[in-house]
Amino acid sequence: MSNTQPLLEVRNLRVEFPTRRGTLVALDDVSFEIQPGEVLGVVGESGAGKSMTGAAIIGLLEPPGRIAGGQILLNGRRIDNLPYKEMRTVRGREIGAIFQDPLTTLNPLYTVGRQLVETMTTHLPIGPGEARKKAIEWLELVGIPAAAQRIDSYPHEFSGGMRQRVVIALALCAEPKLIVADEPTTALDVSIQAQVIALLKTLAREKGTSMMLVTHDMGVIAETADRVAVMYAGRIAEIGAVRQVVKHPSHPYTIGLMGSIPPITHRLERMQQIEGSMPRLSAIPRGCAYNPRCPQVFARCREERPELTPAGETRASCWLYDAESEQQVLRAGAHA
Amino acid sequence: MPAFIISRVLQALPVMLAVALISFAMFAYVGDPVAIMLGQDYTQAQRDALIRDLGLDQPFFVQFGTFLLNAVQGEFGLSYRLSRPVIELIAERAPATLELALTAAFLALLVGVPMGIYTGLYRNSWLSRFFLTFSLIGVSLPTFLIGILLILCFSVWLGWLPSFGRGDTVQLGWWSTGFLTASGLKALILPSITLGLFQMTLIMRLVRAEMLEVLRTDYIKFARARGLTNRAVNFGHALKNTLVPVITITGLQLGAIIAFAIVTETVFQWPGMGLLFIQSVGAADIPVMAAYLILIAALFVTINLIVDLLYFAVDPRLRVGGAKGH
Amino acid sequence: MRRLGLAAAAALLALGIGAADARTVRWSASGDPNTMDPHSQNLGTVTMVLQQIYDPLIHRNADLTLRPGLALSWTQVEPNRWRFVLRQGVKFHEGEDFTADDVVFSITRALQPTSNYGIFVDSVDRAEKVDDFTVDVITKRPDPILPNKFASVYIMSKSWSERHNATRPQNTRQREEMHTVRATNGTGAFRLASREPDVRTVLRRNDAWFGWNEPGQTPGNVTEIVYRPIGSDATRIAALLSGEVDFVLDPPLQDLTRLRNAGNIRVLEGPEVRTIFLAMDVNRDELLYSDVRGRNPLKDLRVRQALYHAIDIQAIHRTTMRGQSIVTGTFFPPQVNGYTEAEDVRLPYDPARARALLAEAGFPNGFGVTLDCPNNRYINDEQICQAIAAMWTRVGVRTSVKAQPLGPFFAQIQRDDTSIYLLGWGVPTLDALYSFQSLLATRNGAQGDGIWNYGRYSNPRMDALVERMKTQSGEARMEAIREALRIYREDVPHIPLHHQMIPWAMRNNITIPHAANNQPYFRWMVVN
Amino acid sequence: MNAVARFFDSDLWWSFTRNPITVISAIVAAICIGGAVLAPWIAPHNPFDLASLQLLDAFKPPAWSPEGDPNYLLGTDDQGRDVLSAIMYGARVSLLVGFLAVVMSVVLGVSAGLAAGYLGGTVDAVLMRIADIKLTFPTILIALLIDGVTRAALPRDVHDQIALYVVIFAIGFSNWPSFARTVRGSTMVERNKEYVQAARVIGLGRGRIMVTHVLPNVLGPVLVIATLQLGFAILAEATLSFLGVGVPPTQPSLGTLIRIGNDFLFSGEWWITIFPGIALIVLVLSVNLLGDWLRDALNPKLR
Repeated sequence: MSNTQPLLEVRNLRVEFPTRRGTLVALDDVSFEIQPGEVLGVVGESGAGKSMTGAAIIGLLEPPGRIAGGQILLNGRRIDNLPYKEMRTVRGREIGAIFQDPLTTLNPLYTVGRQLVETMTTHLPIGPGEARKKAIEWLELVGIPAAAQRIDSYPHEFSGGMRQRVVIALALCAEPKLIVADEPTTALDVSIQAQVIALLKTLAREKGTSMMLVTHDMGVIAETADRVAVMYAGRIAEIGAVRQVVKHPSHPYTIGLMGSIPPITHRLERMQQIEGSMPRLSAIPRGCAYNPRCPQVFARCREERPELTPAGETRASCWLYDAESEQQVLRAGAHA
Repeated sequence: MPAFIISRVLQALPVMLAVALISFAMFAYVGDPVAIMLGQDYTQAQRDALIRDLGLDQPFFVQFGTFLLNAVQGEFGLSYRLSRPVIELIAERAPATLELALTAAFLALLVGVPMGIYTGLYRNSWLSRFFLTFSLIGVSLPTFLIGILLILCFSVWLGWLPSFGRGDTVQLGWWSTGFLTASGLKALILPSITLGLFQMTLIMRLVRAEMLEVLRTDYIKFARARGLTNRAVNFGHALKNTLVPVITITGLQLGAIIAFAIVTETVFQWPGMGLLFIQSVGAADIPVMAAYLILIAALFVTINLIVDLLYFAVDPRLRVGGAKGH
Repeated sequence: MRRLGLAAAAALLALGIGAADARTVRWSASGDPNTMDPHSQNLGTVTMVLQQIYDPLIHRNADLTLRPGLALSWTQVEPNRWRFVLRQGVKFHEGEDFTADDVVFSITRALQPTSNYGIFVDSVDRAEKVDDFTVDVITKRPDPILPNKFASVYIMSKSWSERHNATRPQNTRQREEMHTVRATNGTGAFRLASREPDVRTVLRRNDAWFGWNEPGQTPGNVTEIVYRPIGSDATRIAALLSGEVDFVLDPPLQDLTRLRNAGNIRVLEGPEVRTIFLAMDVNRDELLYSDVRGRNPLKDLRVRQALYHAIDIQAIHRTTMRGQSIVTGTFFPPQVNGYTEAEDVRLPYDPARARALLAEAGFPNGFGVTLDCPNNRYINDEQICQAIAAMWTRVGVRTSVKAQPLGPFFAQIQRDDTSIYLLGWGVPTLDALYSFQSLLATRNGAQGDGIWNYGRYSNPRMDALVERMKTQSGEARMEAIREALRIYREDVPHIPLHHQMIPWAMRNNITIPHAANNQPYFRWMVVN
Repeated sequence: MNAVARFFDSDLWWSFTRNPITVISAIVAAICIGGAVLAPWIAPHNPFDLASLQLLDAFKPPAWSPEGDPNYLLGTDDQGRDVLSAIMYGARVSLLVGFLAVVMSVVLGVSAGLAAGYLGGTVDAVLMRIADIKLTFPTILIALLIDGVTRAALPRDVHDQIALYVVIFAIGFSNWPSFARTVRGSTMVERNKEYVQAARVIGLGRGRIMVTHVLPNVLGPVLVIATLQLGFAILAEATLSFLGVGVPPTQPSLGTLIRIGNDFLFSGEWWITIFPGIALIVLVLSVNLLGDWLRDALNPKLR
């Protein structure tokens, strides 16, 4: 635990979707913080709630989803309950966002220059002329060749990797302190992924920007992140420093994930060795959500829901690390 | 750009040829023009002479070729019913229909687009629900009933607006316009509302659907994530993207408006091409019908071309596609 | 706007300028003339406009009696020769002097095969100029009613027609458009000021017209006539009610009550010289449109009588015609010379008798037949047919109505392609011959004989009587007409229904004499 | 769970019961359609039985007005026909035309769409070009044209006999491209999915793959378009009949009734035109409301 005030603090975040069959809990009791300059990786299978956590932070949950509990603090200021207009000044200016698919993230009808300029003039006290100069600088910074000419090109005139570089420029151009990057490389060619990640990492370091990097690519996390949060069925299963989580995972789910960590560029789906699949939000089992698949399941897991507790070098939400249940397990002789 | 236009024009040619063929077939084979022209009493010699006069003894393609050649020069012969050159009749009536159609289209766009944007942006406000209900009723009301009800209300009961005709017109060259006189403008109100209402609701629903579609896209989310103002997101980014399909449909709708003008013109006795067409149908006046068809087709093709060009102006993807040819 | 206009008019009055200088009447009917050529189309919609512009040699008063027109007098100087003495000092609208040459030219023009006015000159051999203001018309046979016919032959200017290459009536065959289709040059009370077909036709008063100060009828004060056709009944009535139109020639019957109750509208009722009847195919051995094979039930007098008995004409009169009809047992109205009240007797409405007659004729279960009917020619024509179909069906004659617009309807029946059809017959000559000759004479190729006899009724006695009507005059002729009427009643070649009434509707400030030929004589219209 | 139970458990049924306007419009549509289909059995009179028509009963106002006749709930027309019965029989014709026209559009459009989407290449290019051309011309004009040509080309009696089918064809023919487009799009997506590829691998014929695998997946959008098109088709028929070129007068549709009644609009006999007009609007409105709801309900993006 660091002593400085965290840049972002998420406390017991709960996101619900009201549907006709009752309320679905998409995120439940999610808590974590990001320190200034820190890169937090968030991993998990599709539907685990990674992207939704990001959306909740930038205040763009898709209706009818809504924050039903908990708090989000940016520099100690609550932002989860800000009115839309105030939140708008946070977005872009204080929290930048990068989306998954650069092909669809850019408005096809406007030049990249115009999109950069409008972002900067919205947030920064500069005029269009200066914004344009800075826009060219930003394009150069993200590695667009001949930026001065390309600034007047339309998105479809760029390749996928180049477009994602433009998106990165757009996310950073108003100099936010935090970037929420939602699977920034998933849609890109494998050969380009590494370049883009490297660019992100470099820029974040140079500008001192924190980053929440959502991905299901464990390799990317291992390369980039300082800490990592593993999500499962809307909750954080385990959180801790990357090295610890990778080398000494505590939660059975994480253990399953890390069972064999292949070299970078391999994706989570391919190395999925855990039997069964993640439950749907409408059918999350009682107790620990992972219990049907857990090789180390015991009675309590089916009854009570575990909280995040210190587990070795990391923190995990698993009854295995609860003092009380350790007794039970020992008694049951399951912990062999 | 010129390549694009040329390819579009080339694509339009078969359409025009097909329409011309239908018109010609109508002209040559439907309802025996010889019998119509000769009347009751005639000798075989008179009949043969007329067949020769009309060139009906020529091979099919020669006849069709002559027909096309004449059509290109605007020569469609004399109306059976009015014994006047068809092209002249149509030229007299075209301004009335075009002014009506343009006013109606303008009205439909002016009201329909904002209503569509509003209902797209504020899906759940009571005003949106009201607009939506209104639009459903609008789509469900047949044009002729709207016309009749408007006449009943505003002409007969209230006596505010004329129930028929164009009012006074001013001649500008060969174009007669009702835009320049008070009575002409007054006469335009009810028919253009009647004609425009259906299109207005259609456009409103279309804009709404497109708006919803666009608002769900990543680039709109990204624009919001960049912290742009609502105004910039909704009216800059979303609206411009919405406009692309709206332009197409609106273009097509303008064609529909001109066709639906037939109904409106019948109800309001509006002296346009539609009324001429219906009167010609009633009198089996084939030359007028054939010419109307060809001219309408030409009009539609032109509208389509304009729509394509507008597309070209709005959507940069097409510009590059056209220039680079991929 | 209108208020402004009134204010302006009031101001003019105050200044002592005669407001009578500008009296416009806005007039509407359902159809538009399809030509301005005075010898091309003999249609009511054409003559209602052209008779304002062109004068015939002989005019009619509103009660349809004859009065001098371009001719001051006419006499049958020989059996086959009529002499017309012409009016002097008359000028055409474009300034040409009116002379005998114009009369000879016009009669010759009406005789051309492309003219649709042949029925009015059917007996004419040729016209001869005697001097500048005397014309003789030589007929092929003695024609006592020539003046009646000549009230429909309009006089054009010879030099103007020649100048515009229009010496023959316009004909659709021509590929060149004729000048007379859109331009006029008459001598009449009004001149054509502008015309857009189907939209607007404007006539202006011809102050030089010779008839303004003639005795007989009170001259009118209309200076401008704006005619705008409105095809839709509802729209036309709406236009009258809302004050956009001053005069409607053909208000629908069902709207008369509403118009009368409107307060500012007057309905002028009057009979028309037109009789509505049903004619039957009494010629073929098997009907074209019936389920009876091998014989033609309509050839049996009893069947024709049965159909006659089955019609509840009073119900049609009250409901379908709303009282706007004169029930009749014959086929021309009292205004026509030759009308005989004693022969105007209907077979009574008696469905039981109808069934009995059908059984007697060998159709105890009736039969099926198609009734051909126009749907836009006569007043409530289709509705009449439908009502009759229901009445016939009730006595066993299962009737289906085939109603169509007048174009296809006439095209069909003129091919004799019908079993029973509804027809309305007007008599412009106001003489019985016109009806007998066209409707009942055997079609034999002679001009005018049986040309509208599509049931192919043929009775040698009738033909003989028609020949007598053509040439005889006086009591002998009346005798022939009366006998022919009796045969008509006994033979039942038609089932007569009623004489049409033709109400005109106008704003209260208008007076105009009602004319039974359905021609509005604007020269006698007064606008207050 | 059997099919019925599954239906009542489905999202579709749930969204249906939750929306009062939809329920009302469904009930209204059911009444309209039921009344029309069952007209020969439940209509109080048979307006086509000439023998039962009494001219003396003509122009009777609705039953609730002072001169009304309880025999004729909505009054009678100029021939003494019961307006209510005429509306029921008329709605029958209108619905028949609308329904068959839509069926024709669906068959044409779905076939064309499947062929274009699945076969691709030249077939696709040609079919879609035709659809483009067709979309250029408004329905009403195409229908007028087809009707006008057959009217002029065929003898009157023949035309009268087949007029109903000409109108159905005219309307059906002019509406198919919207189906073709949708189906083509869906087919192209489905074509590349694994199950279709798999079906191909196990050697199922192209036609069978399309019909058994692709078709079920495009039924949802087709159903939505069909419902909305039904409303348009009924309106198109009414418009044609109003212009006097629609169904023959021996089989009057609602449009024909309105045209006839229109003549009595100013004469005080308003019921002759107003009631068929209301019937037409109610019918089309309820069908459109259903179509609207169906579109929203079947379109997960909007939920």
